[in-house]
This record gives sequence, C-alpha cells and structure tokens, in this order.
Amino acid sequence: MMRPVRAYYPILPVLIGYGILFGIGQMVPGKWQLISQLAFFCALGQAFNLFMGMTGYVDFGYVAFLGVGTYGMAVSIYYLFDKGLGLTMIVIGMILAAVFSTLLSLAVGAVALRLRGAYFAIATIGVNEGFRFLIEGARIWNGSDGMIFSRHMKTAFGRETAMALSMKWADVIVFGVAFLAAVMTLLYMRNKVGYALTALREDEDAAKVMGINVTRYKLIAFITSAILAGLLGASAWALKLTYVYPTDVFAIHYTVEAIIIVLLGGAGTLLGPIVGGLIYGVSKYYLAIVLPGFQLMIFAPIIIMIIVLFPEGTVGILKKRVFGTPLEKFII
Amino acid sequence: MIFEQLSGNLLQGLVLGSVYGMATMGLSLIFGVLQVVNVGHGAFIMVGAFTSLMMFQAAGVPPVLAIPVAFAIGMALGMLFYFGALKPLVSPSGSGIKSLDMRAVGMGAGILVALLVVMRFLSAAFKLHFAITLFVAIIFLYGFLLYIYGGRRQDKAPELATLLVTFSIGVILEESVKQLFTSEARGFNWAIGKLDLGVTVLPYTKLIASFGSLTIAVLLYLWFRKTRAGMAMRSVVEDDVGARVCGVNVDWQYALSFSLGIGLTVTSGVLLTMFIPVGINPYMGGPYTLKSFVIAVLGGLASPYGAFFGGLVFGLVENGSYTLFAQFQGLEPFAMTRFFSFVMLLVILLLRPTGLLKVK
Amino acid sequence: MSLLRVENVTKRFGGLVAVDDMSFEIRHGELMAIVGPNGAGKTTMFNLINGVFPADEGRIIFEDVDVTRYPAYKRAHLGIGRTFQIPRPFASATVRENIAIGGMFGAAGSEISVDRAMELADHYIDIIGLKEHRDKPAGGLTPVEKKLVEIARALAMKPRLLLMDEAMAGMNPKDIDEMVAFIREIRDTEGIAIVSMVEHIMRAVAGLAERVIVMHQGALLVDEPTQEALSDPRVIEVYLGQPPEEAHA
Amino acid sequence: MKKRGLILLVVPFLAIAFFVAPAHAVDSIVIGHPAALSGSYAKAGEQAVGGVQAAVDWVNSVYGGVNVGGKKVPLVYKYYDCESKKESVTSLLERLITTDKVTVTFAPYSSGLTLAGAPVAEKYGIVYMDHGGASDKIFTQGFEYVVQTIGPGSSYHVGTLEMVKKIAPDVKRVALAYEDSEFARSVMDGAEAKARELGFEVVFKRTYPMKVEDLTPLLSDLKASDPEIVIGGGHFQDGQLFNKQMADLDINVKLLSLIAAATLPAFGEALGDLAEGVMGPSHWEYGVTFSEEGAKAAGMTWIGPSQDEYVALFKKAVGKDMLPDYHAAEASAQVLALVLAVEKSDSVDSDVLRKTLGDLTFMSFYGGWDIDDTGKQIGHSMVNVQWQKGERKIIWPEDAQTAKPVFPKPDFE
Repeated sequence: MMRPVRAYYPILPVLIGYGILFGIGQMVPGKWQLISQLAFFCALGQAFNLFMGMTGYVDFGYVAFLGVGTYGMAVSIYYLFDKGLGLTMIVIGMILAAVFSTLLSLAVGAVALRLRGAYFAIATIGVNEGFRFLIEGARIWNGSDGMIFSRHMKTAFGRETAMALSMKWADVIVFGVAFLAAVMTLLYMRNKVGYALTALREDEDAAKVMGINVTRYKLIAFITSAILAGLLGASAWALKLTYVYPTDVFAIHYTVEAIIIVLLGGAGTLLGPIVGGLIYGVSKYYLAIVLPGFQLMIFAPIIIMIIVLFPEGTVGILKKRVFGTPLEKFII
Repeated sequence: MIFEQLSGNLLQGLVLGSVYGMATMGLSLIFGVLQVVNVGHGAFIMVGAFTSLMMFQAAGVPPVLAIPVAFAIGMALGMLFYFGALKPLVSPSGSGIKSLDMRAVGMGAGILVALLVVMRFLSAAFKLHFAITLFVAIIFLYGFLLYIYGGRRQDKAPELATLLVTFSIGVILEESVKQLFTSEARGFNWAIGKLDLGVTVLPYTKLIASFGSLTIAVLLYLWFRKTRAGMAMRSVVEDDVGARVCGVNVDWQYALSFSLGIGLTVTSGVLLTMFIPVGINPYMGGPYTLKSFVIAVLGGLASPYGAFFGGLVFGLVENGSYTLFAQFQGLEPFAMTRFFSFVMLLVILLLRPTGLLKVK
Repeated sequence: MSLLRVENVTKRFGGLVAVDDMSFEIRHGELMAIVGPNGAGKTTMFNLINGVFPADEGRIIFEDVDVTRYPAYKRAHLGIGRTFQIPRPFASATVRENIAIGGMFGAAGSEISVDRAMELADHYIDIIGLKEHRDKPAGGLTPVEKKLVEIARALAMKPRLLLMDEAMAGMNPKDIDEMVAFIREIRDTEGIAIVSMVEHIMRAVAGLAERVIVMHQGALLVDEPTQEALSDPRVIEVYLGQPPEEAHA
Repeated sequence: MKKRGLILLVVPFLAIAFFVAPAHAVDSIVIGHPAALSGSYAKAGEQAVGGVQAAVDWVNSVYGGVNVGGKKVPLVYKYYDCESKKESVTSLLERLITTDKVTVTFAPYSSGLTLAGAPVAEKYGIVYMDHGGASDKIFTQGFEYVVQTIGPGSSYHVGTLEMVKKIAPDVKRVALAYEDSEFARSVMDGAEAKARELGFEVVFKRTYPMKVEDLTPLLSDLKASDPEIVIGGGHFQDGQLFNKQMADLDINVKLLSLIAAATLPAFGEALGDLAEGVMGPSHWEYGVTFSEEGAKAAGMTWIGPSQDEYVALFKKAVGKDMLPDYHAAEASAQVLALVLAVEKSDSVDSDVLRKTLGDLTFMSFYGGWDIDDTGKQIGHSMVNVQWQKGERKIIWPEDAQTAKPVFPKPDFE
C-alpha cells in the first residue's frame, strides 16, 4: 500500500508551518492564546476539509461533532472527578469524545449521506439543531444549565496542574489534532481512499459504475473528520475553557468559520486549511483590535469578493503557479 | 381540557403556519430555479420587518399598506445581490474572465489604497466612522473588479460557494441595519380588536396576516399558471436546458426569480410584523432561516406552493406537539417541539425528499 | 454457458413502463449492439444491467451469479464495465489517475495497489495513444479524447462485459470508422464481450456487432444476427418505415 | 517558498505587536476589556462599553484622576471586540494583559464568556471584574481573581415576591415561565425557592427556548393554570413577545414581571399601552435615589457622579441619544470600585488589589457594592420597576420608591 516517500513530501510544509507557529507561541511571551486560537482555526479547517474538501459534501451542521466532543470531555471530568483517576480522566474524556462523535457521525451518515447537495446541507443543519434541542428539552447532562467544571478539575488535579492543563496542554492537544488531521488527509490522498473520494466528488454515479463503494468511502471520510472534530472540541473547548453550554457548542457560525477557512485556503488541498486558518485568524484578530464592533461588516464583503474572484483559494492558485517547478511535489 | 387546549393550539398553529408558509415561498422559489439555498433568508425577513416598523413609526402607515413598498425593496435588493454576487457563480451562460493575474490584483490593491486615503478624508469630513467608509470602499473595489473580470462559475461543490455568499449577504444586511438602527429590539402597537373563539383568542391583525399570506400564495399560483412570464419561469424550474432551447432567456429568468424570491421574503417580513409586532432587531432572522428550511423540505424544497402547504403543516405540528409533550414529566415541552420538527425534517428527507405533496 | 442472462426484466417509472419483460443473452467475447429509436428503453436496460437502479421484476444473471439485487459497485467487481453517452471522466484528476481509478476499484480491485494501478494506467494510455496528455486534468481534453479516456478507464477495470453507451454519438464518419476499428481491436486483444448501444448511426452497427437486439417501446423487437436484423421489416417499421440506412440524419 | 513567505509575513506582525508594547510604570491605570460589541450580546456589550467610558471620563475630568503613589494618574480604557465568541475572548484578553499591560481586566458580557476568560486571568494573576456574568456557579469554581459587580441570578425575582407578600397577602397562585438559558434558569430556581418559602403556590413552571418566535402554546398552557401573578422572561426580544402575546390571548393577571426586557426604555416604546403595569427587576434604573447624603447617613463611602451627571456622561461617551440601562451602570460601578481599591491600597499590584476589593464596601449612583470571599456580589440589592403611564417608576423596595405600585395591574384592553 505504501507509496514512495517522495509522495509524502507535502507533509514537510505542514510540519514547518505548525512548527513555526508552535515556536512563536513558546518563544514570544504572551502570544500563546493567539497562537492557540490560530491552531484551532487551522485544525478546524483541516478536519472539515478532510470530508468537505475531498467529497464535495457540505456538512452545514459540522459543529455538532465539536459539540458532542466537548460533551465527551465534560462528562468525563464532571462525573469522574472524585474517583481518583488522575490524568486517566483526560484520556477517558478524549476516548468519550471520539466515541460520541463516531456514534453521531454514524447516525448522521445513515440518514444524510444518501442525500446530495443542498438536501445534505439542510439535513445536517437539522441534525445539529435537533440534537441541541434534545439536550435542552430532555435535560440531558443538565440541559441548558450546561456543565462548569473548573472546580472539578482543580479538585482532581490540583490547582497548578489544572491551570497547566487548560492554559497549555489543551492547546498542545489542539496542535496535535491539527497535525493528525493533516497526516490523515495526506494518507487518504495518497491511497485508494483519496482516489475513491476524488471520483465520487467529481461524479458519484460514474464512480459507482467504476466499482467504487461510494457509501463506504464517504463514511470513512465522514467518520474520520467527525472524530477529529470531536477531539478538537474536547481539547479546545472543554479542557481549555472548562465549561459547556449547549447553545454555545452547537452554534452554527463555527461551521461557517470552517467553510470560510477552507475556501480561503483552497478546498480539497492539504495546505489550504493551514493558510486559510492563518489568514482568517490573523485578520480577524487585528480587525477586532483596530475596528472593534465593525469587523463583520468589513469581513462579509471581502468573503464574497474572494469567493467570486478567487474560487480556488490561496493554495489552489499557488498550486497552479508551481506546476512543473521543483516546488510542485511539496504543495498540494 | 386537553382537547380544548389542543384545538386552540392547532387553530393558532394554522394561522401562524400560513404566515410561515408565505415566509418560505421565496426560499423555495430561489432554490427551484437557481438551485441555491439562501442562508441569508432570515435577514431579508428582518428587512421586511424594519420596513413595516419604520413606515408605521414615521407616518402611521398600517402594515398592510407597507406590503407593496416592501415588495419593491425586496425586488431591488434581489437584483442588486444577484448581479453583484450570485450571477458569476450560478449563471448558466457563465461570465467574464478566465483568470485573474497578479497585475490585476496589484491594480486592485492600488485602487483600494487610493480609495482608503480618499475615504479617510471623507469620513473625517462627514463625521462617519472610518469602518463605514472602509466598507463602502471595499464594495466599490469589488464592483470594479467584478466589472472588469466577471468571476467564474463554480463547478465543484457549487453549494459551498453559494451557501457562503448568501450567508455573507445576510451578514452585510444585518450589520448595515445595526449601524442604522442599533441592535435595540423595537416594536409597534397596531391594535384593531380581537376575535374570541372560546378555545383561543385571535387578534384581527393575525387574521389579516394569515389572509394576506393566502392571497399572495394564490396570486403567485395564478401568475405562474396564467401569465407568459410565469410560465417561462416555471419552464426553467422544470428543465433548465429545455427552456433554453425553447428560447427562454434563462439568464434573465434567474435574475427575475431571485429578485422575485427576495421580494416575497421581504414582504413576508411585513406580514410577520402583523403577527408579532415586537422584538424587531437586526438579528431576528436567524430562527426564521432554520424554520424556513424545515418548511421548505416539507413542501419539497423546490416548490413555492408546496412551501405554503408545508408552512401550514409545520404550524400545526409545532403547536400541536406542545400539548403532547406537556403531558410528560421531566421534559421541556417547548424545546421538544423544536426537536420534533427537526426529526420530522430528517424523516421526510429520508422517505420523501420530494416533499409531502406529490409534486411529480 | 452465456456470460449474461436477462430474464423477463421489467422496470417502471411511475406509470411509465420503461423496460417491458425483456429477455436475452450475451455470450462470452461477443460483439453485440442494442438498437432502437429514442425512448425505446436502451439506456434503462443498460442501467439495469450494471445496477444504477434495480429491476422491478425479473432476474439478471452474470456468470451464474444472480446479480439482480447487487448494487452497481459489486457488479463492477464481478466484471461489468460501462461507459457513458456523454463522457464523464473525473475532471480534476489527471488522465493517468482517471484510468488508475478504474484499475484500483474495478474487477481485480481488492488486490491491486495504487502503484500497480498506475502502471496499468500507463499501459492503457499507450493503447489509446494519449501519452502526451498523461498528467493533464481530464477536464481539459476534447470530447473524443475524453471518450477514449473513459474507455481506457473501463478497460482498466478488467471487465468481462463492457457496456458502451452511444460510443459514436456526435462523431464525424472518419472518427466513427476509427472508433469501430478500435472497439473490434479491444475485443480481440482483451477477449471481452462488448455491448454497444446505438440509436441512429446504423452504418456503424454492421462493423460493430455480430448480433443485434432491437428494442421498441421498452420491449424486445428482434434478436438476430446483424445483417438479418438490419433488413428485418419490423425494424424498418420502427424507424418510420424508412430503410434504416437513411434514418441516421 | 511561497508558503514560507506567508509565514514570514505573519511573523513580523506578531513581533511588532509584541515589541511595540508600552513601558510599564504607574503613570496610568489601564482597564482592559474584550467587550462583546458584535454577535449575540452586542446590545449589552454596547451598553457596557459606554458605561465604562462614562465612568472613566468622570474619574479623569471630575474626580481628577486616581490618587496612587503620591500623584494623580489618569484612567485609560482599552477595549477590543470579541464578537461574543469564546476563542476571541482568550486571545484578546491575553493581548490586553501582556501587550497592553493593563492594570485590571473586565470580563465580557454573559456568564459563558466570563468563564471563557477566567482561566487566562487566573494564569496571569490579574484581577478580572465580572459585570455581566450573573451565574452563581462562577464563584464556586475556586477562581481567585474574579470579582463580581452584577448581582447573582438567583436573587432577581426575590424582591418581587416579597412585595406581593407584603401588599397582597391573599395572592397565592404564581406561574413561572422563563427562557431556557443558564441565566434565566438560575433566576427561576431562585424565584421558585423563594415562592415556596413565602407560602406561594407554584401552579405553572415551564421554560421556552432561546430566540423563540411564538409563545402561544406555552401561554395557552399558562392561561389554563389560572395564575394570579406571572413572573418570567429571559432577554429583550422574548420579553416583548411575552407581553404582546399575553395581551393577544387576553391573559389578565394581577402582576406580570419580566426580567431584562421590561426594565429597558425600548420595552415601553415597542409595546405602548400594553406595557402598562408590567414590572421588572433591575440592578439599576434611572430614577433610583441613591445619593451622597444617603450614603453618609448609612455610614458608607460614596464615590462617583450623581445620576443625572452620569446619564449625561453616558450619552456623550456613546455619541448617541441613548439612555444607559443596568448593563451600563454595572460596568460603571466596576470602574468606581477599581478606583477606590487602588487609592485605598495605594498599589496596582493584582494580589493587593484583589484583597482590597474583598474588604471594600461603598455606595455609588448604582447602589451598594460588597463582595464575599469567593468574589460574589452581596452588597447590591435590586429594585423593581413598573411601567406607569408610559414611564418607568421604581416601586420597590419602599425606601427607593418613586411611585406607589399599581396592584393589581390593569387588564389588557
């Protein structure tokens, strides 16, 4: 199955990119939160791209996977904090996050993956909203009261460790998830999964006739993407912020952010989400500082402009430019 | 007791449902013709609500008379956004350029800088916030680039581009209205009496809103069936390519149906203020967008009359299921009605993606 | 033993009977054509054979396996290949990748690695003569080139039965002759059965098929060797009473 | 390497942002605030920013600056927009702390966003003042630097129930209908407990989802339970809807009290006659009679502008003809608390400030201010307002009254 090492060169720019980002965060004091926010955007885009970019299916309710992931970690800490499990609790939380998002993705997959285009987008919005109202309506996990577990973490790990967990290690996990998402993307691209996904993205009926079990490959990409989102929610939202409210973790604007990031960078490319995440994160951050209260008004027309005039995204354009040069094998 | 409540709720649901149905017709029309899901739908409803509010507050015009004004505003906005943002993405004839080279980008950047400098002075002169003038500058730049280069039709995952564009249009509308009117929740009071039915009470304003929705739905139906323009548009819904072969200007039909859809949506905002004349604010549209999706699917997504029918069903189900869920301990019935409506959405998408009404 | 047996297959769309109680056989290594005017149910028949949708009634048996309820991809694994009337290569993938995808997932799918599939693709690129376009996206090719890529993609699946949907539609006479020769050559080198679907271009049928099935309004009209079928009065009747030779306008 | 080029483009940005930071010295007291100026909480965020700005202006121009280290130094207000999003709160808060070197930080509006920023403030050990997070749970989490000015949610409707108990002891049937949010729920739980304690009969208790568009089914249900008084609400939009649809359904009760919405000027403007007699609990209201004299009589420190001065300062600060509501007043009171704490301890050190704030008790136009050991506000009591002939009157507690309560409230026409 393994291809020559050369085929995996594009992971180098990814590694360099995240390495530089991580380095800045560690070396420049007082920028870690910004760096971790950027890493969150990159990871979000990377995980979303794994499904959306490769299959062409727009999951508008994608944030639900981050939501259940957040709940996975929250449930673990909230209910197990006094069992003396120590850091195993974090591991359990990550596993729960992965399990919850897998289960939800299987359920959504069974219903929605048969649908195409706009129908799929609407169905996934329906799953996201429906799930939130179920949590609120049936009072699951405290319903709309949510869970606040900063105290639980301090009780379980001690003040210093709890602080380090939410202010540092949660972000390190986000970096990990981002890199894992990139690795998975590249692995898929270079193996049968990727070719199957390319085929079904271009023409699903033709792909079926070519002997591709489209449901299976869609589901593989969907579940992978969902698990990554679940882990991201567990680290960036639960472990870092130590609280969860249903309205907050199922907010659709995170899906919109993911779409913007992927489009800015270039859908279906490996480097796109990183470039897109950086552009989006940095410009958002400085707009919030320079023009507080007006950034959405400035951002919205710029997004329209980019979609209409540069639909391939930054990396898409770059890819065309480096075609036939030695850089070709690094940029996909 | 329960039956009294249930019948009262169902009656209310029917009246509300007709307005919801009307509010979804525009969404369905746009999807039917352009295959675009308008994620900014709710923002246009908000524009309608503000139209109604402003006319009432400024001149005491009853909301019924605001309908033609709202419709005209909607048509105009529809044309603006179609030609400004959507046409390059969806137009069947494609448009303009093949690629945007670095020289062009550099030129654009130069113009932006020049505009910024001009705008900086203008904003000082007119005492406007710099961000507002920056916004205007970006729109100008965009218009310029679009005029020269045209943009490209999206072949891969076209939903992605159109979803994001319509979403951004919604954000632009919301933020502009926020700048104009602040994010305060507003309202007005147009009381013309009530009808007491025993099981429930219905103000006449609600009945007028419901009747108005029905009238507009019937008018739209007649327009589609009896006029040349309507039939041309219907032909595009049925068969895009076939219509073109038969000499229908599909490009123009796209523009027309988009602006007609927006016109209907803005109008429905006025009708909604007759139903609920309070809580009008720039961000009020969000929940209506989600509701409209469910309703549109109930009606078959691409069919405006189906949407009207879907609205009625939705109103009945949402209000009726409240009584049902209220019988269970430990549940929050109101949230459960929402849950139920989304479950209904999924079931219908699975079993009958063409909607409850048999369309084809 | 026949390669494919269609037994009393019927397919309805709403009230319309698109395929009405069809029965016929395809033999190993045979060149065959399904002929009929527009709306006769040819495309539906193709879709039923390769599983785009299931039959309402009847059975389809491929090499002794009852595939009636099999989804399309499983039938592809068994060895049923297919091309489309309007070529549908995967536009963003290169020519090489397109053909390799056929090899990766087709009949021999489970055993072939990505690298092996690429080698296979190179082999078929040589056959169709598009070597200079190897690493270009397939979306940018001419229609005839796309058609060739599609055929190569189907061949890379190593099918035993290849269904070709209107392979010659929209081509000029010279291209048609070349295509006919190419298809015969494939049959001879690969040893597979090829079923072509033909609507109008009767001049191609003679060269393309040893046997002809004529469909009319969803039902089987004749199933005869080519020369007899072309002069069959019932067939002429179907083409508006004109001799089929002149009906290709 | 175009990819590297992009990163190289980002690096100087970050570097500049870091190195351009001003040198630290006590020549000014800087307040850092990742405010919620857009997104879900834009309305409250706009008020809060205006409120802080107004108080800062007062301190600098009227009060003459903050007296620390033997000299008067100005207050500086630095705010960014977090878009009501939790990720932005953390990064902007850190920027305020490390790059802008602020003296204290203010939390954005809402309990959720306050919680999002708390770990960052704790990490840097900087005082984090909460003007819009009413959840009681924030103060059971063991945060050491979080200080609350807004009163806890559970106390919102307590005064209302006490008032009814006193002026109409025979009224028993109470209905609770709140928004299904963490804040409104804590109000509901507090109200329910108080109602049972005072011997009321809770005949109806339901919630409705956030951003609701139609309350008819819930209100029909409520009507059937035949309550005498109705308390509930959540935010601004749903409160207006609540009142309007009560009127539509002809549900006439002796008292209707709605949190948040009913206390704002926009409520009366939107509803007109329908608002007549409707009540709401509020942290602060225009017309509350807290004054320097009253503070002296009670033996408390007084600081800040008088109410009328404050309203004028606020309008100037926002640049619009907008009245401050309690979101603004809370934010302002927080600034005053800070000024007193700095002057009292003569220090800008976070730990000293936090300790001083813990011991601090004072009164301003906003009312009393005092926190317990966890940082929770306990010194501020709420007032109840009622719409009477198109104006908001303070009707409870009795010593703050600007008008007598109208009870029972008039029926809807």
